[in-house]
Amino acid sequence: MRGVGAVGGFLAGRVDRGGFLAQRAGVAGAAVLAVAALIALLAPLLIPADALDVTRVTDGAWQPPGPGHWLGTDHTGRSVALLMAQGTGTSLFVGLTAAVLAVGIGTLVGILSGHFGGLLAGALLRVTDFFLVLPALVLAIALSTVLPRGLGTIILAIGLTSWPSTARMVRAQTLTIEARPFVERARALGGGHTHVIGRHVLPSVVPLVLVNATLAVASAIVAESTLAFLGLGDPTRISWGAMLHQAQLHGAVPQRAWWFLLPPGLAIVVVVLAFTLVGRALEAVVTPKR
Amino acid sequence: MRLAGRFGGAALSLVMVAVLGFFLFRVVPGDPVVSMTRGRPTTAAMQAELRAQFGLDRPLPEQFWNYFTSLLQGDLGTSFTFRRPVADVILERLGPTLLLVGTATLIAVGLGLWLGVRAAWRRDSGFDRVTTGVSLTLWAVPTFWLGMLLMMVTGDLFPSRGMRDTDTAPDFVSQALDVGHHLVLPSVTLVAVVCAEYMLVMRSSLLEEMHAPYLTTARAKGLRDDVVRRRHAVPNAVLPAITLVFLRFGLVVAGAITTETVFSWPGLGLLFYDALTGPDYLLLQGLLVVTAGAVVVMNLLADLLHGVLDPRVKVV
Amino acid sequence: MNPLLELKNLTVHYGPKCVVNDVNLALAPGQTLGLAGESGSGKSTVAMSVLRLLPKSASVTGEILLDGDDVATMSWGRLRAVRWAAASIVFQGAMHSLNPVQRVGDQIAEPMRLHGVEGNALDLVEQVELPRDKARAYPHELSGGQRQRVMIAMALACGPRLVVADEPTTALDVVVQAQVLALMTRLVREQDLGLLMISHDLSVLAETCDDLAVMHRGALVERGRTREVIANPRHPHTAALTAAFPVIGDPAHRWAEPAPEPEPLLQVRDLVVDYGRTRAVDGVDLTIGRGEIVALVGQSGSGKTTLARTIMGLRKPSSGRVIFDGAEVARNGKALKAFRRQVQLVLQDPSSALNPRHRIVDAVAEGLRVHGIPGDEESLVTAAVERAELRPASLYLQALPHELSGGQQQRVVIAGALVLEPRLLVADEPVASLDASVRGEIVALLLRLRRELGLASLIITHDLGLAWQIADRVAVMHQGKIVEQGSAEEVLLTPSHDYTRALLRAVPQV
Amino acid sequence: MILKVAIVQQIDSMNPFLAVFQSSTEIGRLMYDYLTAYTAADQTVTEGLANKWEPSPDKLTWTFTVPEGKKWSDGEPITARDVAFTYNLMLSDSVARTANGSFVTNFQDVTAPDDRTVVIRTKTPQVTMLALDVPIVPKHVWEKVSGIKDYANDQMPVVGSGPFVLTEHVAGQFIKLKANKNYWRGAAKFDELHFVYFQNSDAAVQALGKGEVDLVNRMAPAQFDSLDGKAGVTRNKAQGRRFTELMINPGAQTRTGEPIGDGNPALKDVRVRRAIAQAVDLDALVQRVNLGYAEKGSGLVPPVFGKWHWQPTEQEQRRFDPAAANAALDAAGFPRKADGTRFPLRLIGRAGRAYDEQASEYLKRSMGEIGIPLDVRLVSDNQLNEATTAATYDLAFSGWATNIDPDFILSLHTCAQRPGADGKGGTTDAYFCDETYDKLYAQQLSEFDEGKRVEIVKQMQARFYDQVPAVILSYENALEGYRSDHFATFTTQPAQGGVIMAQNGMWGYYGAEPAGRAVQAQGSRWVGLALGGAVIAVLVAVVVVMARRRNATAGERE
Repeated sequence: MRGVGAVGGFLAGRVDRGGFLAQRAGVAGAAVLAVAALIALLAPLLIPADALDVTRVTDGAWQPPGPGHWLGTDHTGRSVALLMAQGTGTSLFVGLTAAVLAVGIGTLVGILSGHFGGLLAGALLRVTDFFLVLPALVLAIALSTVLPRGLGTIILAIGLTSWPSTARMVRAQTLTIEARPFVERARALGGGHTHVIGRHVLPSVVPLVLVNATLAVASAIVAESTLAFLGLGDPTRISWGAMLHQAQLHGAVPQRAWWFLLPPGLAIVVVVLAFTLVGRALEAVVTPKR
Repeated sequence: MRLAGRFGGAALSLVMVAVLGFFLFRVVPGDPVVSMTRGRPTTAAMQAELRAQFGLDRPLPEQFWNYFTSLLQGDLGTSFTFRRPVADVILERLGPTLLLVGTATLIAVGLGLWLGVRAAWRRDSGFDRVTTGVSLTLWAVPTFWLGMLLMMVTGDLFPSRGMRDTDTAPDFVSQALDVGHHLVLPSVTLVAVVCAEYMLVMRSSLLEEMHAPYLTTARAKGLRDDVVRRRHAVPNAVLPAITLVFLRFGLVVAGAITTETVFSWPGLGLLFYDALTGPDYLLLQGLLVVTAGAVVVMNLLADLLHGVLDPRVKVV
Repeated sequence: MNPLLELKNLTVHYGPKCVVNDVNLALAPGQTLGLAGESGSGKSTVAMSVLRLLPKSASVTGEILLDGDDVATMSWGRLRAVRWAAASIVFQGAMHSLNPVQRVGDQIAEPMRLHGVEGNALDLVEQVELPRDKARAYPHELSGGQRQRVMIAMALACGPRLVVADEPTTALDVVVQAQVLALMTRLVREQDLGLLMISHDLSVLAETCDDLAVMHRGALVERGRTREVIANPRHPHTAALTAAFPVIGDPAHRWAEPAPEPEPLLQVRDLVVDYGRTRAVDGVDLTIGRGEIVALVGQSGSGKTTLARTIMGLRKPSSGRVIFDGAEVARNGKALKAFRRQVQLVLQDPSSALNPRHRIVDAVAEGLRVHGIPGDEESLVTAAVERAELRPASLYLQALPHELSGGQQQRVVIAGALVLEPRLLVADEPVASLDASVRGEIVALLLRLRRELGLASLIITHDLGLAWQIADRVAVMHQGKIVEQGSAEEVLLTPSHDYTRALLRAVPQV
Repeated sequence: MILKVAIVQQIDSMNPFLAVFQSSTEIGRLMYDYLTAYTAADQTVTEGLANKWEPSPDKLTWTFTVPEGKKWSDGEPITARDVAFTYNLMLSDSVARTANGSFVTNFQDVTAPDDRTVVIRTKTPQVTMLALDVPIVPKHVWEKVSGIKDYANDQMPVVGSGPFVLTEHVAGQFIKLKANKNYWRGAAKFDELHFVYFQNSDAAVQALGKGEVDLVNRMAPAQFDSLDGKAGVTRNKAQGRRFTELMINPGAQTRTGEPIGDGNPALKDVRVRRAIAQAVDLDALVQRVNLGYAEKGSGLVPPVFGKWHWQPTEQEQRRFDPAAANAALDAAGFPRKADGTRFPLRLIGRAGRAYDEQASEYLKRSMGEIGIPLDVRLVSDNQLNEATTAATYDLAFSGWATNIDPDFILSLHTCAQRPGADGKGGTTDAYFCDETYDKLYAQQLSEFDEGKRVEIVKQMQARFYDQVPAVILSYENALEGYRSDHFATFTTQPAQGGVIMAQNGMWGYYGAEPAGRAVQAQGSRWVGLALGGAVIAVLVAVVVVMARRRNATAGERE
């Protein structure tokens, strides 16, 4: 799993304000995501139930792109284009929920360990650092091997292994905020933990968390595809990663069935890139000017 | 004091790794002996015997104690699949992984840092836009897919699998050439993804330093622009970048698993995949402990290295 | 004689914004010129333009003649040869202007090697009165004063005829500042250097420079012999600048009215605070009377800020007591919260003391909300804001902090304190980060609040002038202990402790 | 000349006493002969190390003769003492029984009265005495081995009696064997045999296409199709030893009769099981899921073992008939409810196995048509094992590879194979327990007249078919491909429609004949190498040029 720190500037503590160009890329990314979301929402409504039922499809297997199925067919004769549309929902859903889970855990741990000192913070920091260095994918693989197979497991495996970078970032931001004189002023005014966290820390952490979540979705989608590729996905769902798994399982490469191999991978790249660009643009927007 | 703390922290992390490994793989419902003997003529008595042989018939706490004490002696248990000590199995697969990961990391670090420095120094130039764009795109590419794609595109130019051919002449040069030939695609795959990340890390790290006042000092002294960069900016910017490179070592491990799987590179990643399809829990556990342990140790090294490179950090 | 440096019609724009507007200035060899101005007046831009070190986004017109050569039109190669050899710069904030990962000796030697100048970095280190082995140190291993000395040594490395010093002592303590200034004065005199010194602090320039130029909003408004300019400022801005630096002992600068002997409001008894092994506050006794203004002065690191925090209950004392209004202050719970309503904090940097996301009305009302004070929030806030002299309040309430000037921000902070109707104000360097022209207004405001509301204040400052200006009583803190306290006149005019005398000696005299 | 074979499965061990995986035992067969062998042509028993055998009249004592002249690969003669040593090692050392222990459990003792004679006494008459698939190891090597458990058998070259000698093994990469010049049937017609490890059959198929390997098996139907018409490649569609079944939980019980698991009670009714079987369209599965590369399932023994294979007669045959199945379910007392369903069932299969993933879709639809909503769960191998062992399934996919002698596959369905009272120690396949079946099983075990035994075995299969604890779905074809430009012919077993790899013997490899003048397609490889070199050269040149350019222009840039 990729750390979101690289594409964002968080771990380096800096922010890359790309100016107009980055914003424009962000807008393009957002447009791509809007289209993807639309496809994801409409696909279940528009695709006839029979079209993706292997027992009912009538087209031949491994048909190259042509009239009727403009992205060709897979090993069972299903239309790759329809599979792609159907898979959009799963990939986005897993990416979003896993990212929300990861960022939620990360934010909680980050604020707690940043705000409170003492043993709790020490322990949380230790655990965070521990999970931060662990190869997240290895851990996610281990988790999805031992848990029952399914979408929930994938989400859990990704969510539980990719929170530490958020926690680190939120903790750093919490510490920065808490070192600010206005927090001291709030304390001097008599504000307690709830006041300081609720009025000062949380509001200034939220924008960064938002950015982080956007980038986390990107990395979660890649992670999902990797787990699915390794055969750890939910076999009853169509996702882009699962399609690539099928492509490999059924010999798309020796068949030279590029139409079954290219689209899911490209879709992943485009959507992940879109999330990344949106994340970077958001980052530039939310970061207060120096 | 601080040094002791570092080592203590690393030791604690290693213990946590061990505990994690055990519970993760013992939480599983499932009888490894059954999967081990599937499709073979077996009797109940033989199964019981195997169970005893692998110590699976004892209570969980006792299993953990045995596991932990033997772990301290470097004994990771016996692989269900290979009927051999896990440690041996892992050890013999270490070489190819080190070769692949080492080559890829060296190239990725060198290339990534170089590109990152150039892009940041000429920020918003064409070079910067192109490299950053390419890196962001590569960052979005699933490693395995890139591998499959490369394999499809290059066709017959490179071998599709493994580390060497079986019929290569035994002399060193032929063997080395053969290994190098096999190494091309896997390392290109791994480099592409890892390098992108390093480039982005280095770029933002240097951008961070770009407006540092000491660079103005250096310019005021009359230093040439590239000397300012080489002698002043990069030595400062590379420190956090190196730390991040080490911190992202997990990424390389993850990349190695998928890359080795796609190219049948006979290293730890492939072993991981094999253990996964078993699943061979003791082997998985051993691999988790070893890779996580390696990452922990790498981080300790990075810490120490940072202490040596950066005078501001006092290690001792 | 040709001037060493001559600026002709120098104008610098950043985009549409003009930061330096048609500046003409000449400096003869061996001459020392001080360039004064508030933040944003364009003085640093002038300094940087001398070696063409402005960022690319700056567009420069006019001539910058260094020894008759125009820096603005030189080839890069020629420019590099001129840099440091003809003129060098002592940058402000030496911590960041030195490469943190290179030994300072190497950094001093670097320009010498580059320009092929004979010499020895070690000798330079010695010249700036540092031990020779400090050459092997890294910047972070040196104190602020030592780093500044390194910067000076570096500036002298290639034997330039002109040294530009940009706020060379700003971050330094009074005592250290005096030492560094003395060093610079000595070296400039000994080596017959031209010196262009830039500072916001007139007293610093008065100490060092024969001539003085004053900048205001990018333009040069006054130029002349230092003494004359200070004695008879012709431009109102110069007048404001000179007025802002009170002269200790000058009754005109003493604004505090004599107050009757008050009864005690806050008493600190034998207070000890430890940071790990170091003892930051070491057995302090201090009393503040009702409506009394007490100044706590001392160098940085003397423990004065820690003392203030501990009084506020923001930090737990290791031992000792704080008694407020006859009752010991609780260390936690409701009682502490109630105490905090009575005692309010005003911080040094108003821009960071306000949450940039909170509107002024929220910032001021924060205390009301924390304490759940009943009543019409809006009218309470309006009253407090107007009391802090932001009138009419409606103009400011919906603004965000960055839309206000520094002085206005500080008033908002004060309003946020006033809204709770406190009885004691603890102000930590309340004017240190404000421009000279604003600082007088804030001082006046604090005094007016005392007069009108009977508000007592504990002013923490390194600035003896401020203490003279405002305080009824002065306490001098040194290494965690209060070494002397008494009425302002007693302490500042007839000091009894050596340390107080040293502090007073270090204050630059206009 | 080298024969390069792709293997996809792991090698677990080179120690024949420990090697369990099919791939390892197959290589074991090349290294060590068994006491007896099966012919390539029709899989009948033929000479192995022993060339004569004779049971005593009470069938309890078997005498095998090891003829003179056979040699180990190191030149030592092969004697009866080696055979006795091997069996006795397994009798005395439990670890040595790991892989092949089941063959010797019924042995009383094994002796070698002289160098030529082996005498085996069994506790009860054993019908499989000529199907002892136990590699015989050289006594002079193995008697020095102290612990079987830790012995990797990696003293290269490994002394053996088979047609090939193991010379190198690099874990996860390859295994190299050389032709055994001392092999008693004569040395193989080529020099070396290399097994190259592949991560998945996809990669293996690609390598075959490129000529990197010469022989690949276990192809998926699509991969097999992809090789159609490929120059230099010949495909071999063979009858396989495997079958795939759909298990129907018949109300699982332990050996002591306690119910176990949570199978749907409706399935205890044989009429329900029959109805389910009747609703499954086996032809469609073969056509759509196996892409035609399989035969429709019937009995427990696949048609490749023609003698033992059973086909239902016209009246026994259960034809695909959803209407009849619906009627049968109505009659059995499971009418459709208001929502049109009768009762729900779970179907469990293995995730990542293409067959399960696809066939479950078809079954979902078929069951839907008889009012049974299916909840399909595809899980990991281990979880599937767990579910089938604990009987926590209604329907489940399973599959077995069968041996020439049907005893083992038949034994799986006897009552005694069910787990003990604690739910452990079971090796049953489908929790079948049927008095008639068990009686027949005991009969065939002591029936030494092969004709009669075949009859009994067929009766058993008929009974199994009738009671349907599992529906045999299909016998999958073994899909293989080889470089016919490198190797002209391979020996298949059986001769007609047989397999090259995964035989009951070593004929496939041993009998391979190199093509006249094999041209190794090495050309492209050098192109790749040259290309790599060129890329590096260009890179170096670019770096040099840039460095120079920078030095030249740096003076005027900032």
